[in-house]
Amino acid sequence: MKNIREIALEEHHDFVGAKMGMWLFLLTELILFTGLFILYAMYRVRHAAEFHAAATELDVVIGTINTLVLLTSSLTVAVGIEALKRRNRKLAKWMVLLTVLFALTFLVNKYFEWSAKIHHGIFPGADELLSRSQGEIIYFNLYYAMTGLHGLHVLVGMGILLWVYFLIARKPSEKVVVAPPNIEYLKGAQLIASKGEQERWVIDEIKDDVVEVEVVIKKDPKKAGVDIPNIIKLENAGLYWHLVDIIWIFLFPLFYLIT
Amino acid sequence: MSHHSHEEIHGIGYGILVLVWLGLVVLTGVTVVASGVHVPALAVVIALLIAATKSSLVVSYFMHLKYESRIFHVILLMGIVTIAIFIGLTFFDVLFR
Amino acid sequence: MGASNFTNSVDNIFLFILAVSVALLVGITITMIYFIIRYNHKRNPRATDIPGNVTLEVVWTVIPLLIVMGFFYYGYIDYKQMRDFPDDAMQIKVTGRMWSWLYTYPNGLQTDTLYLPVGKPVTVNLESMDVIHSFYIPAFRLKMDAVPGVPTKMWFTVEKPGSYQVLCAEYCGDRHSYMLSKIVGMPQAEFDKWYASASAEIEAQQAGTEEAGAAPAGPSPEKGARLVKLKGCVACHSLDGSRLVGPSFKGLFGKTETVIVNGKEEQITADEDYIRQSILEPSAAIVKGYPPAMPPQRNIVTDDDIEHIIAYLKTLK
Amino acid sequence: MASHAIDVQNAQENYLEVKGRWSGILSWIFSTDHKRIGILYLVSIAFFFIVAATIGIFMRLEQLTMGPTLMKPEVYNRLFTLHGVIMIFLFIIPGIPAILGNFFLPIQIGAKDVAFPRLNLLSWWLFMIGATLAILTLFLPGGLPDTGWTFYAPYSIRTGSEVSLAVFAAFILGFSSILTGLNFVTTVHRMRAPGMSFFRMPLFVWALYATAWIQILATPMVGITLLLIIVERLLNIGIFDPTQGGDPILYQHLFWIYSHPAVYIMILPGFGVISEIIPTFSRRTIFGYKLIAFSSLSIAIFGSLVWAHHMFVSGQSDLANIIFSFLTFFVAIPTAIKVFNWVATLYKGSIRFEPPLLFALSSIFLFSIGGFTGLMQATLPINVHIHDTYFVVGHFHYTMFGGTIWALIAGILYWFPKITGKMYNKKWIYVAWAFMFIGFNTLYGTMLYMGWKGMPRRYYDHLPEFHTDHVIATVGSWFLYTGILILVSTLIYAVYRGTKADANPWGGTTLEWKTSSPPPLENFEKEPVVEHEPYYHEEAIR
Repeated sequence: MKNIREIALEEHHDFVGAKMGMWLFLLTELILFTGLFILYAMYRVRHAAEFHAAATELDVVIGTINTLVLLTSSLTVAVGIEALKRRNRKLAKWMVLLTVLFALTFLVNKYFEWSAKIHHGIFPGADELLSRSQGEIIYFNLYYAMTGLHGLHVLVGMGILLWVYFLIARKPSEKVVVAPPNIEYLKGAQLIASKGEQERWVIDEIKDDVVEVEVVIKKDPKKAGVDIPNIIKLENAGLYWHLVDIIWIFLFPLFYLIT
Repeated sequence: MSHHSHEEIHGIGYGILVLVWLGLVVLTGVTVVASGVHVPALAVVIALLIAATKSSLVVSYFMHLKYESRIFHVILLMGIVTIAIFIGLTFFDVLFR
Repeated sequence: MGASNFTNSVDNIFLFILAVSVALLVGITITMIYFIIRYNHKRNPRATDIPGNVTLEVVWTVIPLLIVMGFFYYGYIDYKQMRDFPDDAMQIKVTGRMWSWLYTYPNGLQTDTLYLPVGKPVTVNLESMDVIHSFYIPAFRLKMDAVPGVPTKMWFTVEKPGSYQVLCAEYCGDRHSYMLSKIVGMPQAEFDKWYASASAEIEAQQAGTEEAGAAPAGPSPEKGARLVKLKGCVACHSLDGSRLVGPSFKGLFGKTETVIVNGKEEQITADEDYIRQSILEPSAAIVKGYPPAMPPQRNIVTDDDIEHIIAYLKTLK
Repeated sequence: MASHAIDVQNAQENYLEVKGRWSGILSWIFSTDHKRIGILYLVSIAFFFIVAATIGIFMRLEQLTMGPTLMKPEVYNRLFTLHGVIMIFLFIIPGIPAILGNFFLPIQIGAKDVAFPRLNLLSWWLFMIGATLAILTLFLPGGLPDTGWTFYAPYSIRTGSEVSLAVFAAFILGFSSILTGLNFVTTVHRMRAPGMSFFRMPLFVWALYATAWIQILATPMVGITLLLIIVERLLNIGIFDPTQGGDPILYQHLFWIYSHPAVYIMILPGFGVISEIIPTFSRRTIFGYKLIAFSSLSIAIFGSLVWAHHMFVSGQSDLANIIFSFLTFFVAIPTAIKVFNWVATLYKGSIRFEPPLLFALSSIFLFSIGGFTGLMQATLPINVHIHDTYFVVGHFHYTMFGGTIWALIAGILYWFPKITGKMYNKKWIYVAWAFMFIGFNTLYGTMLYMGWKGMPRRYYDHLPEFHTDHVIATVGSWFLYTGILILVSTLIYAVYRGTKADANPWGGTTLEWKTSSPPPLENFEKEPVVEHEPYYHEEAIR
């Protein structure tokens, strides 16, 4: 009993709660970028013509490719989550790996884009940039700040996805303790419930008076078992990744297209 | 293991996800093409509208919001309203200075 | 009559809000104390549960709302006047910099004290050369920030002759609390006399500079003395040997100093070239023990100005 | 081990005695128990408070004479920055939510812990890392930052002091605050005991809930603002620098978009504490429960709409000034409602006059002065005169010190027996109160007066016309400081030598009073079932 209590204290298994926490965190990320979008909007109002001129210098083709890369990576991670929910570990693994590869592609593209600009002397503090009009200086400073912060998020997202990949790839454990609000996550797996010390029985459905549920996952040779907490971890990693995508969906037209 | 009931609860088939992705790709094409048309007054509005449509697709399907309980919708709404307030009220300074 | 045209109106609205506030505060406090005594558990052993009273709660939502809307309206009327700039106002440019104020009159006359005629509206156009400062005249009940890159302004009419304190109200660094100046209000006739004579002096000087192009008149210590005050040098460099932010000017010329060049110590003599360099590119060689705080003065002083200043420094033994 | 609590049979170990994986100090700094984390915050935050208060004393001493007294301007400017940074970021913002919220929010809703216990521990660690980084600037060549806690650009970009690291520290502290906020929101939504509907939650929980939303929605804004200061200093990415076309006024917008709602992060939990204390000591239910609950939410909402009232003379547009002045007045309404409802709760109560009630009522009084001086500043022409003067400093201390800190003290006094299982010496608390109350009003009342006369803030030196006022204020600071020291030592003494406390010494009705003092590891022997509104006193006449 003591062992179980410790787990209950140290690990929460409220998956809806975990997802709620993630959404709240995504709000803070959104507001973080809002600060930059406010600055963009205000400076754009003031220097519309200069922003226009500066925007033509960015390469729309690379921008579009990167947009498509990110959109596709959003698809792969969504498919991966769906696969894991269906206990298809193999497909999930491939999809997550693919997502990481797309993220890498995005960053490599970004690297070439940035280095080309830096090569032409367009980078913060450069004499070439400082000799231009104030609107253009601000435009490029904002460009570096915003795509830079976004790139940092891509990097972090990549790290999280890799971490979840290794969690999924690991051999699933046999036993998991789950608290009641997450019953829907147990659907599709066979459950053995215990009440007190002695009583043990196999059930399909968990009733209200059960406080804790011990889940034994029967391994299916075709679709190897899945650690249930990993589903929510992948879901949350996916949510984060989609946010990174959404921010790019706004950055792309604001910097590349409004010319 | 009944996959059928499982899908009903969690919602999305692979087909829908791919469809959403196709929609996003098409919208990206539209926004790139639309930027070539020079209507300065509308350019920003059109670009932002398309971006908003794209992100609502991502939020609803990829991020699953369509299938979540009401509180998740409220959380997102709080965020959007906050952002609108922060940007909107700041304009009272910069536009009227 | 107040010191400026706004002094009385600001005081009145302040006193009005103060009176309302004190009345409410005293009311709340007395009620609180009365309840504590009256309903002490010794006098009132059993409490009566009152979960709420809609009428009462509506009353004390609406009444405060009306009161504060009154405050807003009163303030708004007054503020509109403050921001309604008269067309016939005298235009003064006020430049804030670390750590002094510079006043420029319409004809280009520059001073470090602001002399103004009584009874004539004045528009102050503020600018800053480095960080944010705030031009504050407590007696006029007015202040406005001087923001680098963003022009700001305010207006007032001096109503009573006298000398009024000017302060900097936005924190701007080590000598923030010494960024002081004065506004002197004087009757129109007296002001005109002062303005004419001061301007004449400036014109004579400018004429002198133009002539200097043809026949060099040589640097003048007197002009240098005026310049170090006007250009704000004395905010950081004392004339009497005391240590401020930068080294004192007293005895500086010809002295041997240890300076830091590119992180290395070097010995130099404070000759004309060193002083010229220190004005135009101060961070190139900072005297050991002092912070690299001085901004380059390239757009602030002319080459001629520097010659005058060097001439003046030579006299400070 | 049997618990000392009287009314608990079948006692579990209390959270102070429980044996876990770690022992000694490690059993604290690695504990994920919300109660232990609350205590961790209590100790660290109390330490920072004493440090910052001591800095305050030195600042007052500098003003005792005209001209240099103890230190040079370079030192004074760093001290007032440090005083502000510590008091704001390390003391008042985390103060009530992190100490009392952590400890009592789960208990008050009948939960075993917060939703994310490990995240909760991470918040504390981030808090300590942020604090350490801030203090590290002391040992770097540039030294402590000298910008004031507002870090206004472009001064913060130009100064040679270690602004980057200090700002990064504040960024990390913001992160800690965000994590606490999202933990609380999730806890309230997911962890309530059976029967604990939203309208049966204690008002302290309501206040924390509203606060947590501001923490989540506003804090990232200061995060990005401070990051921009760092990239501007280190990478020369000019966003606010006027020489690169930047607009310093936009920095102020971004800064105050967070920092104004932040004052509601500071004060709302204080209101929550007062809403707990008054019904308990009046032995009756609170007057207008729903109105108080909703007023917390509306303060959170209106508080997010008024940030630019810090910028009436900053050079922003006149229209913005008028709109923000107008909106500011609306914050007064929910605040006034709260005050009136509290006073009405005393009516026909059966009042036990104890130290927590004394501090709670003093808090109402002092905060009201802060509120009224706030109305003066919301009025545009008055603000033009008193902005950036000691009037603002006085006002701010009346609201934040008088409102929040006095409420925090009231809350600590109220829950001290629950947290420690001990009772303090009430007589010494009254002595401390007298010193603090007199000192407080002498110090900050004089500041209000000086500010009206035109004494600007952040001045190392002062003009002769303000000299007498400065001397009076400095003497006041000695009284205040003495009072604080008496209070702190009385409480520390009580931790070790205090008499044993009952499970419910004050006759409180919320859930924390229905478990033992100190509470067991999982807060309750048995998950509680809630059947009444929170302030249901059985003996009251209905």
